[in-house]
Formats: sequence, C-alpha cells, structure tokens
Amino acid sequence: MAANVPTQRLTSFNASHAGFEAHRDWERVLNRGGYGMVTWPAEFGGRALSLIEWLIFEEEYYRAGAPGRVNQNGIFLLGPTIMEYGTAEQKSRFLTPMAAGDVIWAQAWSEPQAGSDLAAVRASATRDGEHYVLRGHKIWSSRAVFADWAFGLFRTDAESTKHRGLSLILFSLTAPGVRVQPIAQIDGELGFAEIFLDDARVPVADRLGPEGEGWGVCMATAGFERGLMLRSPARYQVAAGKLLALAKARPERVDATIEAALLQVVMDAEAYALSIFATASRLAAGGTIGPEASTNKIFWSELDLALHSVALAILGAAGEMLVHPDDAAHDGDWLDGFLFALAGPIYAGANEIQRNIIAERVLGLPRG
Amino acid sequence: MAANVPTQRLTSFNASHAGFEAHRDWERVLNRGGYGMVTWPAEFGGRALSLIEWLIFEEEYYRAGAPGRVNQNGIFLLGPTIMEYGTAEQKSRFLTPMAAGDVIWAQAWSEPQAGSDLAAVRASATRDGEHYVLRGHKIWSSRAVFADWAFGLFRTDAESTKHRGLSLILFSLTAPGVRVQPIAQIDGELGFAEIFLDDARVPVADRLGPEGEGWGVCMATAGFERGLMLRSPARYQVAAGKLLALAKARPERVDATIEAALLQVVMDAEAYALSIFATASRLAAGGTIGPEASTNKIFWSELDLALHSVALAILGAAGEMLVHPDDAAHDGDWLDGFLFALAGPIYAGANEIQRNIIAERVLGLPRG
Amino acid sequence: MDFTFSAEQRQSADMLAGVLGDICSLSHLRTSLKAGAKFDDGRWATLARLELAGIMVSERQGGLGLGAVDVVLLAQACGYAALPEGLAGYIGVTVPLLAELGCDIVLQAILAGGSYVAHQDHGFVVARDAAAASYGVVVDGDRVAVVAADALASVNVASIDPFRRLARLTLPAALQAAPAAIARARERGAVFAAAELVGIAQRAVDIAAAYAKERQQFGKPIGANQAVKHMLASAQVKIEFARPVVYAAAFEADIGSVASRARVSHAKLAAADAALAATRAALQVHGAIGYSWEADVHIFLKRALALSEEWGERPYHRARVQRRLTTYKFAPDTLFALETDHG
Amino acid sequence: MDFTFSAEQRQSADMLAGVLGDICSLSHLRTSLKAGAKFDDGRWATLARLELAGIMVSERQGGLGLGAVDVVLLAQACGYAALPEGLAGYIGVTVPLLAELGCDIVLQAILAGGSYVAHQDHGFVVARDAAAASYGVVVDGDRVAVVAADALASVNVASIDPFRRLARLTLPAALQAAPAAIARARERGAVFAAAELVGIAQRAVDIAAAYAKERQQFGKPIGANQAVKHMLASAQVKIEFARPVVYAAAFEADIGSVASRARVSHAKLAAADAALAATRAALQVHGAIGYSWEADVHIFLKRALALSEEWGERPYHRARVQRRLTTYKFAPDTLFALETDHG
Repeated sequence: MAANVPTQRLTSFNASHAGFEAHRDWERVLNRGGYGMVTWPAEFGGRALSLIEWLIFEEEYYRAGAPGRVNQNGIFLLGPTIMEYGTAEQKSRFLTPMAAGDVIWAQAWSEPQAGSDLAAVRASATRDGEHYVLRGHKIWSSRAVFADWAFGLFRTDAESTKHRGLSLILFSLTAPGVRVQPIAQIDGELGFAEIFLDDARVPVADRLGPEGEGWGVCMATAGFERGLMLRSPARYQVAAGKLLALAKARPERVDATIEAALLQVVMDAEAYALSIFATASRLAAGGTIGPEASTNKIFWSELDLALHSVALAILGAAGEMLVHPDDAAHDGDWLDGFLFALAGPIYAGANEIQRNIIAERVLGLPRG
Repeated sequence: MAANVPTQRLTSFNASHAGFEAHRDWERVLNRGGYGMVTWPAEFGGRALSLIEWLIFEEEYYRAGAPGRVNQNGIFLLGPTIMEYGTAEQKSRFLTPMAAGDVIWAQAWSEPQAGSDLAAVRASATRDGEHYVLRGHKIWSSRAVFADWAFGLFRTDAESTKHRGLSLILFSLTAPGVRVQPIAQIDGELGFAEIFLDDARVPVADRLGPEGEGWGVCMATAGFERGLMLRSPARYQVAAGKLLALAKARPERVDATIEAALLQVVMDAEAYALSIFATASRLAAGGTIGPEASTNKIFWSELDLALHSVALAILGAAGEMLVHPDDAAHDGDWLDGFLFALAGPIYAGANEIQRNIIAERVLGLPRG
Repeated sequence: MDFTFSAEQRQSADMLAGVLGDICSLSHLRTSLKAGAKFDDGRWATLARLELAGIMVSERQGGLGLGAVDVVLLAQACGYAALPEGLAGYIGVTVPLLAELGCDIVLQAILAGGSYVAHQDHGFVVARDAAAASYGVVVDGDRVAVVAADALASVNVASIDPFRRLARLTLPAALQAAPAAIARARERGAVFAAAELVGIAQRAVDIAAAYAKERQQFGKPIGANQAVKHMLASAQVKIEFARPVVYAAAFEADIGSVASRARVSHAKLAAADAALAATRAALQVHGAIGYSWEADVHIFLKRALALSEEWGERPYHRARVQRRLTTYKFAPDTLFALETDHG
Repeated sequence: MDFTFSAEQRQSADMLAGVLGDICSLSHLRTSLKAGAKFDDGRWATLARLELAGIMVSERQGGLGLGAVDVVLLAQACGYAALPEGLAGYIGVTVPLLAELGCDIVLQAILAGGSYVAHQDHGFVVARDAAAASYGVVVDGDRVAVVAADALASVNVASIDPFRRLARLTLPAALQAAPAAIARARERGAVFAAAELVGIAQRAVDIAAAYAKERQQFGKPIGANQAVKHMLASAQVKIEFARPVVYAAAFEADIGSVASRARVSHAKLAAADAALAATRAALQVHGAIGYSWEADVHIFLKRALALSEEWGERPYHRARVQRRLTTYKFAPDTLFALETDHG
C-alpha cells in the first residue's frame, strides 16, 4: 500500500475540481489493484474480504497515509444498498463504474427546513410514462459540488406525508433541470452543495427498490452511514499516535490539564478500535448491526473533536495561524481536522437524534 | 464567633434526637447573641444587616467551623415569607420562637408521585368553620423527623387543578391526625420524612397569605430556596481550602488528572463566591433576584459534587472505609459530604427543571 | 483476536445470571439490608454447588483449566446482580492464586465445596467476609502467606457499601516470596472488578430506564423527557465503550507485558468511569426517591464507588497506561501487539 | 468590593453597543466576509469619533484617567458585536502602554483622532491591522520599541478568523527595558480579552436561542426540545460564572500581586471556557446550517478560538492560578486579600 500512495499530498477533494480529480485518479489506482472496495464480491471488482479483514486493510491504509476516499458515498453507502435492493440491470450498470471511480456519487438526503428530520421530504417525483419528473430542493449534499451522480428520497405519492410514499431515486448531476450550487463552509471548503431540481426527467429504471418504499431502503443506507464503514478505527488510532508525537515534541506545553485530556483521548481511540473489532466479530458470527450504530456515531464524533481539541490546546496561540500553512510537520492538519470534526456531532444524524434512538430502541423509553 | 463554637463537633441533626436538640441549643446560643438571623429586623431578633454584611458573617461562620443550621427552613425560607405575606398576628406569633430556636420548621413541599412537579398537590384542606381539615400524604420533608412545625401546600379548592386553588398552611407536627415517618437515606441519616395527614384540624389563622393563592406565595419561598441564602459561598471556599490542604498533605496521590480537576474546582468555588457577591451588590443597589437563582442552583450543586469527588479521588481506596470513622483529620467528612452532595442536583428543584427555567425565562425558548 | 464468546461461555454466564435472579434479586437485597446485610450462608452454599470455584484451576489440580475469558462474563453477572458475596474475585483471583502457590490442601477443601477463603492484598484488596472464611490469603508486596482461620486475627472495617463486610487481617509472621503469582492475581483482580463494574453500570441504567417508563410526572412518563433519555443514553454509550476493553483485557490479562498491563488498567478505568456515570445518572433519573433506601440505585452506586478504587486505585492504573504511551509507538498495528515485550 | 457599575459606566457601554449595532451588525459582517473581510476605515473613523482612545490615559496626558473597570463593559460589547477591529485592546492596552512609556508624540496623534497603532508582544499578542497603522508597538520579553509605520517591516499571517488580519512585525534593533509597564499591559490584555470572550459567548447563546425559537423541525420549534434547552442553559450557566470573575479581574488588574494575577488568569480561563462551550453549543443547535457561512455562528466560534489563546495561552494562565494555590491560604477571607503580597 505504502508504495502506491501518492508522494505529494493531494489537494482536498472539497477544495477544487483539480483536487477532486486527483482523488478520482487515486480511486482508479486503487480499483486497478483490486483495492477499491475489498469487501465487495469479485464480480464487482472486490475481493470478498470479511469485515475483520477490511479493518486490517484500513489499518494499512491509514498507516500509509493514503488519501481520503472521494468515493465513499458510492462504495460505502449506495453500493451495498444496490447490492441488496437493485435489479440485475442496475447492479451491472452502476456498480462497476462506481468501483472504478468513473462515477462518483453525492448523497442528497436533506432538504431546507428539514434538518435532522430526514423524512420531511418535499421534493417530488411525478410519474410521467417511463420517467419521473423531479422537482424540489436538496441541501447539505456531500461531494455534490464536483460529483457525477446523486441519490436521494423523493415523494412519489403526492398525498403521502412523513416517511410514507417516498422513493429512492438516482439521478445525474449534469442532467437538464439539475443545478448544483456550492455551500461555503466554516473551514472554507466546499464539502456540500445545494441541488435545485426543476423538472429534471429521470427514467423509472433509476429508482432503487419499490416505489413508495424508499424510506425502508434508505434506513438500510443510513444505518451503514452511522455505522462502522465510514469511520474505521484506524483513522483515530493514527490521529492519536500523531497527537502523542506532538505532545512528546513539545513537552513544555503539556501541563496537567492537557496531560489528563491526552491520556483520556488516547484510551478512547483504543476503546473505539476494540469496540469496532468486537462488532465486526459479532457480525462475522452472523449477528446484525442494530442501534449500536448510534452509540458508535456519538462516540467517534466526540472522540474526533476531543483529539483535535487537545492538539489545538498543545499548539496554543499558533493554532489560529495554521490556515493552509506551508509546514513540513503538517501542524495545519490539526486545525483543518478540528473544523472538520465540528461537523461530526451534527451530520449523519445529529447526536441528539442518536441519543433519542438509543433511549427509545435500546432502553425502551417512550417516544417524546 | 470562634470563641462560642462548640468545642466538640455536634452529632448530625439528621442522625438522632440528641443531635437535633444539640443543634437547637446552638440556635439558642446564636439567638441570644443576636446572631440567629442577622438580616432580620431588630424587632424579630435580628440586626438588619445587608446581604453583603450577611455574606461576611457567613465567612466568619464557616471559617470558625460552626455547626450547620438546623433552623434553615424557618429562618431562610418561611421567615422571609411570613414577613412578606403574614398578618401582624402571624408575625408576632411565629417569628420570635422561630428565631429563638424554640420552634424548628420542616418543609412539606413534595407528594408521592409528584416529584419535580411541585404543583401536583393532592393533599387537601377542607374548610370546616374556623378550621381546615387536612388530609393527604407529604414526602421528602426535610427536618420533619425531629422538627416541631411544618409548612406546605394544600388544595383548598377541591375543583381546582395544578397550581390553582392551593393554599399555604402551617401545622404542628404533634397535632392529632399528623403522623411522621422517617425515610432512611443513602448516607444512613434521616434527613427526610413522610408526613401522613389524617383529618388533622388546623385553625384558619394558620394559613399564610390569601386562600387559593398559595402557589404564588410559595414561589417566593422557592425562589429563596434556590437562591443564595441556603448556599453561602463561604461553605464552598472552606471546602476548597480543606481540599487543597488534603492534596498538599498527600502529594503522592495527586496525578495529572486529579491536579487538573483540583485546579478547576478551586476556581469554581471562587467563581461562585464572586458571583454571589455580584448578586448581593446588585440587590443592595435595588435589583431583584430573578431566574439567576436557577443558574446558582445548578452551579453550587455541581460544584459541591465536584469538590467531594476530587477529595474521594485523592483518598482512593480508603474512601469507602470512612463511614463515621474515628479520625482526627475528619477525612470521613469527605464521604459524608459526597453523599450529601449527591442530593444537590436533585432537591430544591432538580437541575433539569432549573435548566428548563433558564432556557424558558432567561433565553425565551418555548415551553415543551 | 476473536471477540465473540463461545456458546459454552455464554450459557455458563446465563446460568449464573439465572441463579442470581432467583437467590439475589433486588427484593432479597432489600430484605437483607433491613436485617443488617449479613453474609448469606445459604446463598453461598447454592453458589458453591455451581462448582465454579475450580474454573481457573488447572485440570491436573482438579479444576476446569479455563482462563480469564471464561470468567469475565460471570463477573459481569455478579456485578449486574450486585451480589454481596465476592464470588468473582474468589473464583477468578483467590482460588487460582492458591492453585499457583501449590496450596493443595486448601485447594482440595475449596474444590470439595466447603471452604471460603478471604483474600487481602495491601493496597489492592481488603478482605471480605473474613468471619465466614476457613482460610486467609494475606499478601504484602510480593510476599504471601496462607493461614487457617483460627490463626487469623482481624478487625472489622465499615464500608460505605453495607454489603461489603470488610476486615483488616493481621500480617502473619512468615510470608513467602511469590512475585509472579501475585502479579498475575492483581491483573485478574483488576479485570474482574472491571467486569463487575460494567455489570453494575448496565443494571443501574436498566433500573433507571424501567423507572422512567413507569413514573409519571407533569402528566407523562418521565422517560419521555429528552433530558432523561439523553442522560441514560450517554451512560449507555460509556458502557458500550468500556465492555469491549474489559473483554480484551480478560483475553490479555495473563500476558504481563507493558501493553497488556495498560490494557487491563484501561479496562479498569473505563469500567469505573462508566459505573460512576451510570449510577449517578440513575440516581438523578430517580429524583428524590433515588436518594432513599427505598430505591435500589444506592446499592449500585455504593458498589461502584468501592470497586472503582479496588485492585489498584485510579492513579495507579492511569500511570500504567501512561507508561505504555511513553514506551510504545501508538498506531493501529500495535493494538494487539502484546507479545513483543514482557517488560 | 462593590460589584455594581456606575450609571456612567453602563451608559458608556450601552452607547458603544448602540453604535456597534449600527455599524457592525451581523449583516455588515456577512457583507464584509464576502468582500474579503478587509479593515473598515469608515467604521474605525466612526469609532475614533467616540473619543474612547484616551479613556485609560491620565488626565495630565490629555486622557480621561479612568481604569480597567471603565473599559471592561466596552470590551464585552466589542465581543458581543464580534467587532473585527481590535478596539478593546487598543484603548485598554496599547494606548495606556504608550502613555506609560511617555511616547507623547504618538499619544497626541492618537488622541487627536488620527492614528491607529499596531501592537505585538511575542508570546502574548500578534499585531492586527498593521497595514492601517501609523505606528507599531513591538514588545519582546521586558523590552519595547515604538516605531513609525514606514520603519515597520511586517509579514501577513492568515488567521482562522478572517476578520483577524494578523501580521508578524520585525523586531526593531533598539528596544528599551520597561518591565513594569509591559507587565501591566499584559494583565489588561488578558482582562479585556476575557471580557470580549464573555461578550462572544453571550452573543452565541442569543443567536442560537433566536434561531431555536424560529426554526421548525418535526412540527415544532427546535427550541421546544429539552436537549436544545439544556445545551443553551448549560452554556448560560458558564457565562454567568465567568462574568463576575472578569469584572473582579478588571478591578484588580493593576495591582500586580500573586493573587491579582491569579484572578486575571482565572478570568481568562473561565471566559475562554464559556466562549468555547457557548459557541460549540450554538453550532450544534444550528445543525448543518451552523457549519456553513450562511449562519453567523462560525464568526463567533473562530473569534473564541483565537482569543482563548491570546494574551497568554491557557497553560500559562493555569500555572499562575496554580501558583496562588501553592503560595496562599485558600479561605473565604482571602477572596479579596489582594494587597498583601506583590511577589
């Protein structure tokens, strides 16, 4: 793995078209080596590895400092959903270009005024012969600024409310009637976009799963999103290792308060890894992933923030001046990482929602 | 002050009748010196001191290690309410024996199944000529095990619900039809009791404030309870000083985690003192105490718990074995104090309720 | 490392949990509390009939020859039940230590089902139920003595947890050095205390959740309040991320390397943290009733306080984790690299 | 100590807040952000007309001769408005330092309303808006130089806060020793940064509360959720217990004893803690929109991050509080015992 990693760090895929394409090239390199998505079956370009083998792959991946996966919406979220709900035609049409990096996917879950309420969908898909006509407004669509296709929920039954009457529809971001507008985020990157749909026509064959049952299909996907696939433990173990190195390099900046926080955060990174291995073992033994996806989401998002907060505490006043610096030690990564981590407790189902889920589905407390 | 403090530590007033009576004697000593309630007017045995002067009195009081005030329900809660709402006859009948320690008061706010919902009152007071007939069941009544009288809310309008139709009634705990049953609490003391009222007859003259308006009268009292009077800062400053002495005496037990927590908790004790002085200054300048009583309640209860948690962390495995020990250093006080502090976030309006109050009344958020 | 337990391991834990449900329910504990929380001979005899005492004793010595991973779920069940008698430490620490020390006479008395042995290790564990013991194992530093009950002098010490009947045993005159066996005992002690703490934490959350479903306030169950939900959910998160660390520590307890000691200490710290947070949250959810002996939460809170500092106080365990961080490279591939250094 | 502010002090702060409401509203900031967040000459000129520059300069030198307590509410108002220009540090630290150093020519240029002076103190503060400055005050250790703009060499440095236009000034060749004046400047710098942080914290809570009242989700305003209420209430508690510490620190800033330094550091730490917690809570309440430039929260979050480490990083301030704890008796009667030791 290390031998194939680009020697120059790639520009962020959220910063520019060039950065995005450089990451797409990396996805192609991975795919050619059969490393695009190692848990996928061989027929779609994978290696049919088990989850535990995947975790070990991820260790190697992060240890080598390999680039972030611009392809993650596709390979981790949509791909598994297509394998479960897609027709044979859809599988062959979508999965191979997805694994190859030829089609990069954006997700289009949220709508304005919906927030954490994913079922508050107003965007509609009206049947017109063998097409749906899409109308509406999606927001907080990750990767959409530079991606090729997107997937999202649309109301196919105009009479329906809430989570009923929705369908999961895939659409090209360059189709007529689709307009993408980037959102400037607090770290200055363009990680998200708004998508305006103005009578965009989509073939019925691009609906995934049965009409009107998009919510159930999506929940499988949202479960994956919250779950372990997007947040492999190696990411935090590598960050914890770097944090320890930072603290060792600047012992004069580590007082009791920082030392105490450092100890806790490193233990937490290790606890996260052990917990994910335990879940993977359970899944390997035939278990299913349940509401503990919510406990994971809360834990990794708080861990990520804590790791970067400790780093900024060590860096002190220099921290604010690490905006894209030209530093060999990559100290600027801590600031970037902190800003990115701030989004953790908010996106992919805000932590408040996750706590509700734990309380209601694990502990059986009544709905508010 | 120091010269008059009992040389032997008194047994807890919650532990036994003897302990209670020893504290009553101490109240009498205070009252003879004119120190029973220094902010009261001279006609009721006080010195008409300002709040700031009271805070300074409290500094002296806690620094001298003087006993806890068995009289606090009376002098801090009921007394000011009688001064505001009582008739001349009630003032002369109740205030002087209260200040003298001759009548010690219990509060009777809560009822079973009511919890934090103080307005969920079922106990009734039915008018019968010049008497009310009290029926019902009060619980979590502090001091009631050994006290003389109690005050609480009763439903005088049988048709009413919630906070309407309640009256504040004072009653003797030795009257016929009144039965007091102690509640064993987790620190093994008897700080609370249940009160069973079975057709107890009380003269109408023992109702405080107008009939049916007890809720408003009580809110004044509850405001006091949450406010600064019960929790003068000197208590926490003295505890913080003792905690620092404990840490200095056992440096080998203070690692980075404990040192960090210690620093924070000592700063918090000081912040509490400064905040109370600021409030007292504002009140002295003609301001009124508002919902910041809620921020105080949250802060002191968390501070108290943090102070004692740090102490137990320093004491380590010895901590569990400090149950009424025969130790000259009074290490056992930390365990007692910890158990007592556990009640802090619960009683006098649980902290969850206080956070609702801050959000709704200070920040203007909508009621749930 | 495989994190799944075998069917036998799970069945054995379920069996113990079932028995404890019958003989150590909350109402048993409440009754016992009223009667002074004394040692329950009948319960101990029932537990002895489960023949768990030899679980970690080698087959050669008449035991089952199993390891810490076979005991960790049992310890968790003891915590969940708030079992007053120290079964987990007994079968997981004291008896294996006696076996390692070659105390065959005492061992046979134990395996025959008759004997309880109290265990004191200065700075690590205070002897429990010394009055019911036939023998005492007394450890001081890296030396140990095993003495018969009639030669044991002890002074009772009150614990905040009325079910922990503690005593200080007088140090016997003759102790023999056994540093390796004592060190192993301490690792196991920490692991099983951690497992008990996880059980305690889970029970506190379960009791509070049940209460929150029933208890009505302001016209609805208090568990419908987000504040209650989030308090218990946060406690549950702590439990979920302590449990796998405890299981990993059980797997590694016997290795004795810097890394395995750090793992054991991490387990102890995470479990203590979870138990203290969960019992506090449970108390808060109960409100005033939680602060009385009427509710059962205080039993778990007090046990959590005591076990958090047993088998190594928190600064001791933090120092062991710290030592790993300063001597080892911390990276994904060192997560299970436990065999490399026995320093 | 009297904690109430005089009518003049309150009026002066209200006046500044009113002006800032007119010239530094959130929509001004948003517009400015789109245009590159440059130094606003017009705003600075308007602020100069308030004639606050001499507030802490002695009357003999042409100022108002007031103290830190007269500036603390103004600094809080600057924080509340997220004023990009460093007014509080300017009138509260830089100008008084120049006055103490006896730089009368520079001082007269300032009091005449024309000049802005950039201030750098290595390890304490980075120069802001050097491009707009007529002079620079450059401090290194206990030595200082005041140089004219044309002799100032500077390198711009990007800050996470786009409104903080930072530059590193080259150290002039000739610096003069002025330890006492420099020390006083640093105390004031910390106090006013703390006051700004309190203002930032309160604004973040206010913005989030307003948003939570309006924003509907699951059919009701999100502010009706207890989780949102408690998040903001907890932030408000932190603010309430930072504010009086900051006021007390302003009162004591000039004393220079161990105790007053500890008070100033406590104020800085408590205010930073409140601001970081409040801005994070505000971000969380906003949800995804908070993470975009569309919401204004990020302005306050970034300012809080920067000011938390300015005028002394957090370990520096913790060490100063720690020093008081090891040298002083901590008791109720030492709360205001500030005059006893100037060590």
